[in-house]
Amino acid sequence: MSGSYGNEGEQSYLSRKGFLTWALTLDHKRIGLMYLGAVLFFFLIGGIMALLVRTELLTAEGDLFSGDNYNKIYTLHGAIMVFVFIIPSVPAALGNFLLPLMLGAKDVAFPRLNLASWYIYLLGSAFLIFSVLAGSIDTGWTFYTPYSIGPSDNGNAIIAATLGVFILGFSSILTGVNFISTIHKMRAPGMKWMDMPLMIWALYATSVIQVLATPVLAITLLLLVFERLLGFGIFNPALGGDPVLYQHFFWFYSHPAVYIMILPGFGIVSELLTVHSRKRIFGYKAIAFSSVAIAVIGFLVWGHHMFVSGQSELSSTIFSGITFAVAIPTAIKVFGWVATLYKGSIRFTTPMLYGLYFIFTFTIGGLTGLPLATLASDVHLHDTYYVVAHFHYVMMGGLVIAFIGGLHHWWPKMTGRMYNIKLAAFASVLVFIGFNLTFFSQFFLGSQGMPRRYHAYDRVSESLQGTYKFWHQMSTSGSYILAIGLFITLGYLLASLRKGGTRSPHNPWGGVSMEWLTATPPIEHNFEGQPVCTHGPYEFPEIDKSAQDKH
Amino acid sequence: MSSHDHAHPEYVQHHFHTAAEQRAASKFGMWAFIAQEILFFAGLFMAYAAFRFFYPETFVAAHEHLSWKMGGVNTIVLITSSLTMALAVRAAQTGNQKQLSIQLLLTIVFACCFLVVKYFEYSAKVHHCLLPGDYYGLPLKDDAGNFKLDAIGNRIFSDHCDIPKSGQMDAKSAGIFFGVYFIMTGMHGLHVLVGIGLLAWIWLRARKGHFHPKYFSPVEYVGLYWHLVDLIWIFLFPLLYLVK
Amino acid sequence: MATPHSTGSYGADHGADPHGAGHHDDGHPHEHISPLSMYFGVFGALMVLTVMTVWVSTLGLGAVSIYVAMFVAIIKAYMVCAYFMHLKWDSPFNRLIFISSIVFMAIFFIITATDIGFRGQINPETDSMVLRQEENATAAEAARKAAFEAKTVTLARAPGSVPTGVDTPPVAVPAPAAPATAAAPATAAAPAAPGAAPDAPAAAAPAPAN
Amino acid sequence: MNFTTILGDVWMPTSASTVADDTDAVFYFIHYLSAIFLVAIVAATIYFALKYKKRSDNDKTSPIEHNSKLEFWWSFLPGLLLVVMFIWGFDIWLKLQVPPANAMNVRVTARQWTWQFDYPKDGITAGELVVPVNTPVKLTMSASDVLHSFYVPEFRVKKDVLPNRYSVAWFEATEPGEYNVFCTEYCGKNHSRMITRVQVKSAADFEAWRETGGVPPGTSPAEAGKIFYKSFGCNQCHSSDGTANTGPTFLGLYGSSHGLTDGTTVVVDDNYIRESIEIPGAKVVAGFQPRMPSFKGKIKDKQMVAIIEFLKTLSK
Repeated sequence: MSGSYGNEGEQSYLSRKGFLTWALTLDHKRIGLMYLGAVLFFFLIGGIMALLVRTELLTAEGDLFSGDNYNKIYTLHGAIMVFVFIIPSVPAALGNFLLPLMLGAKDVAFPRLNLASWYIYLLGSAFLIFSVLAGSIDTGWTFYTPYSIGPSDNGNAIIAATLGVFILGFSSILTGVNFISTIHKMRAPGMKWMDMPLMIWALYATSVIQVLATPVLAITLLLLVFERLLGFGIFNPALGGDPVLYQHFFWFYSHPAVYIMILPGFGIVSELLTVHSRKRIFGYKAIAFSSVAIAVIGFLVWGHHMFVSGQSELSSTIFSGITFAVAIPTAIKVFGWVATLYKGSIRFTTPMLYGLYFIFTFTIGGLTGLPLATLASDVHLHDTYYVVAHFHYVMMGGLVIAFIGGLHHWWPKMTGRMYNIKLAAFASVLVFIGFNLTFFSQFFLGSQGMPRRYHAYDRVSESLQGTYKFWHQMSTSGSYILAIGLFITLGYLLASLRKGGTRSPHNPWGGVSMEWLTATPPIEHNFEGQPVCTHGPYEFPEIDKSAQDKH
Repeated sequence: MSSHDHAHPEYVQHHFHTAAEQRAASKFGMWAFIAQEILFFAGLFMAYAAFRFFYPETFVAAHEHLSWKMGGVNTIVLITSSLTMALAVRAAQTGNQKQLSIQLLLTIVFACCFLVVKYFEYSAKVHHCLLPGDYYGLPLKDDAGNFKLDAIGNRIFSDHCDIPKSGQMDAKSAGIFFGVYFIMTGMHGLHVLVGIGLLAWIWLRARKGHFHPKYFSPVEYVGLYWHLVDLIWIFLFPLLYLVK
Repeated sequence: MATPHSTGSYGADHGADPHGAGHHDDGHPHEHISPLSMYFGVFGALMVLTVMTVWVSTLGLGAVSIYVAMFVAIIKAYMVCAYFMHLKWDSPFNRLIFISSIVFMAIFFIITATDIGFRGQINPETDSMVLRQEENATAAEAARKAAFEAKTVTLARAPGSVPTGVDTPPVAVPAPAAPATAAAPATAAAPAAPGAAPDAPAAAAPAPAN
Repeated sequence: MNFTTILGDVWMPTSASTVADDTDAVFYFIHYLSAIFLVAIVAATIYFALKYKKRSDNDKTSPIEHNSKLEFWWSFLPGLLLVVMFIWGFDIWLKLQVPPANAMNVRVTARQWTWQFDYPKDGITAGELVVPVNTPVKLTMSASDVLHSFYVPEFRVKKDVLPNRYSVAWFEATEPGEYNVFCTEYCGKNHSRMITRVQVKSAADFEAWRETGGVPPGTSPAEAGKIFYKSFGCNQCHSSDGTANTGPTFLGLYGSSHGLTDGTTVVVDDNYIRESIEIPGAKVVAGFQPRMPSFKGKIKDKQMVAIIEFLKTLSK
């Protein structure tokens, strides 16, 4: 990319001070940072809930909480993690910050809409928090009917929470609309589709899902609210409704939502592995198009959550068959990432470590999806800890590991500070070990038949109870290690912001995509003048161009 | 705000280079928004399809109590408003300020007509207690708030609720039909209401002369939204009012 | 992608607009302006089709009428989209995003229909309506039992088999002694729903039996 | 082939039904295959990471961008394996969907938070599922409130139980013994307590159980009451050791006096017990929800007497 875009004229986007300069900002970078603060806060809350859940399960008896309270805690864990942490984590927080920078644009297409999304997100979160104060929901994050519309001591909490998620959905939709338009129309001169960083491709696929799937969740939850308030009957079997129909409605969004959660992770990892091994990505087109393919196929497979639900046998068969099709683009990605390392020059920086962990944990997450897609074995594994372990390997081992890696990768860009590198590497090892201990144990629990959402397992017969107890204790100890690792991470990241924290060099990792062209941290309007894209996002100086000619 | 080497009219926001770029991006965004609207209504149409399949007899019997005349009038009103809206956009394109203002006003008037007819329709339903779910036939409740049941466990409807009391429709599935009816037309009506607000805003701006052949995007996008409202009604009308 | 590009024009989707959209000259959009006659022509056609929809509904075509009504509605929708919403002259990407919303809506409908329309293919008693109708018939205990064993009745969705009130017991078909024999006709009768086809993979399973 | 003997029982619990081994076979097939892929991917990652570790600032990296042949094959070949998994899994699953014609019928009712098993031919109602070994059993299930799910890990059988709809599951137990029946669809406060047992008995033992409605001949009334206490599922809500549950504990219940929800007090005697079993909603003990279903007509007079005798032993 041509020209120099140093820190000459304009000031860093962080330099203006005052509450209103943040609250009314139209700058995508500031909005991204505000999202980042919010999602990290909710990650903390959701994480504490997770630790409470794990602690309860140390013993077979339900001795720490009552059944009611346990149900509320795990529901809160799920709802917070899904709706206010994972879904906005990469698109709204990192994506908002990076998308225009990576495209060489001055801002997203609709900055005011972007700010509106942020406030809608806050409003939705406020509803969720209110639902906690109003008695808290105990329905599970899936709000399955008829339990969620039946008699409940927490009716108001359920209404508040569903409305909260409904509102959050619009935040997500508007962010998606904004990103799609930005990617289509605001790329820097010279940047063709195939010159976009893979992070952008991933965000593009994510946005498509956000726009096309989220509205169905919105209407579903609206119907649920009417169901509670007016007794509509659509999802209520006692009034002639169909609870399985609710599951179709719910998973039509919530399965693609899984890809809203993981696709950005793919994008981040593609960036991490290339930049820190100084090599072009292997199979750019395959990885880019597989993101879009996953997004589209992701719409066709929601019923694999319902193999034992009472849906028709024909449906189950179709859904199982299509589900396997998701494995192919996913495999293409994983193989591509591994091949990217081949003949590179690999730096074991913290972001790279997370990139490598991702390959391991996500591969396990992906492969354990296979027995769940297979009809016969899913019957045994459905709604057991095997599923819990599987989706935590995908969500936590996939997206969260990538998110933390991305945070370490772009932290210098966002804040201008460098964290303590040694501590970071140490913490990453703790996170890796803790994570695997926590969730690999749950595979054994699940295949042994331990159902999920159990508050106690003291009624289980002796023979299995011992097995369950052993694996639960392994899992719980792992979760503490994981928590320590994450707390250390939070500690050194915050410490780097203190006065006198280490300043980061302009381009610490030697990235060549457009976000590294501007100052660190970026200036208010991103670039001095208009940057022009003259090469692909992974054209590192280390690449042996002479070998290419012979190639 | 920014220093570009080319013309940057005030209606082009700072982060866009040209009016064409701004227009392409915003129009694309508008279409993406319309796409999500369609998926939003898809949920309602799905609910309709499912319960029509489960309870075909009730759906046929219940639709007899909807007035196809009122529905038909509203269809004509909405299509006409779509025409005036399209003409308004054309007037903006050609810079005909007077026509723009007139056509927008006409559109608002038709939109209000639609809501007035809707009001009469809804009051007729309320009058006959053709209400959703638990409110179908306004069943009697005891002091504790539970429904009173007759000897064979059915809800007892209020005296003035002639149609539910006649028992020609199964109460549960009729409750679902009217639930579907009210939420579909209600959501659509809500869109009409929002549309009136948007039209009024655009009309005020048009009167101030904000739009000209080089900049009329807001008129066009409100137009797209308004046509979408029409589009949805085109399907609602036969599904709810006509199909036997 | 390795080769440098520097085409220097702004925005993406270049050339997407058939009219060139003037990206390179004055930076202002050049729009397609349709003649007034087109708007009134489309409006007239929409009116005619509306009247037609109402007229067709009075013919009493039965099950066919919904298909006719939907067909007419689709034509009307096309006209609104193409002419009033100018999609005919719009950029292909805008058309694409609109079409994809329709496609995903269709996916939602069709796949959900493979559940709703094909329940109880292997075990007829698992059809959604069976237990509901049984429970609706609690008033007549004897008839209730007959209904449970004679699932043919409930599955066939014959008019009148749908509960119209508990006073009318469901039509009792003489209950076969062995439920296994009841299952065979039930499978045949199950796809009585519109559009249902009996040759689904699930239906190819061995004859259901209890 | 019994994989559990090879691997011990780390992954799967004991296999005790005819489909269990089939399910395990496809499960282990996928797992071994996945393990091979995982090891290969991780080995390649580690190998590349170490071999191509940064040596100096002058490192040159390969300009390779893609390799169409390689990309084709590593998409196509795993694709074939996926087809195998799908067909194999579908085949076994289809068996799980079609109960054999000669299966014994049991009617299952799930409610918050108990299981009830009815044997229509024998007029038996029980809280535990009792089945003969080597006989196919067909369960026709429905729920009376919210979603539940019937799951026996040792049989590899699971099916959601829905209100207002029947669902069907079947199994043929191959090993006599006692196994857990779990509810695996979240159903509220006591979801994790909605566990009962399935007892697989030899043909002779099952006949004896059926003849006597679950009590071996020569049992004392109090002992029989204890059996009924379990078999009718009273134990799923009423503990016998004083722990709190959905209903009042039976420990020390007989002869005690209780405050009711309507503010009055009642002394627990034979009549009150009988009334509570037949019309549970009539006099509800303060602090509890009226959750209990009526057992009128299901618990016969002699059984009622036995249960009362059993309650008396808990109050001594």
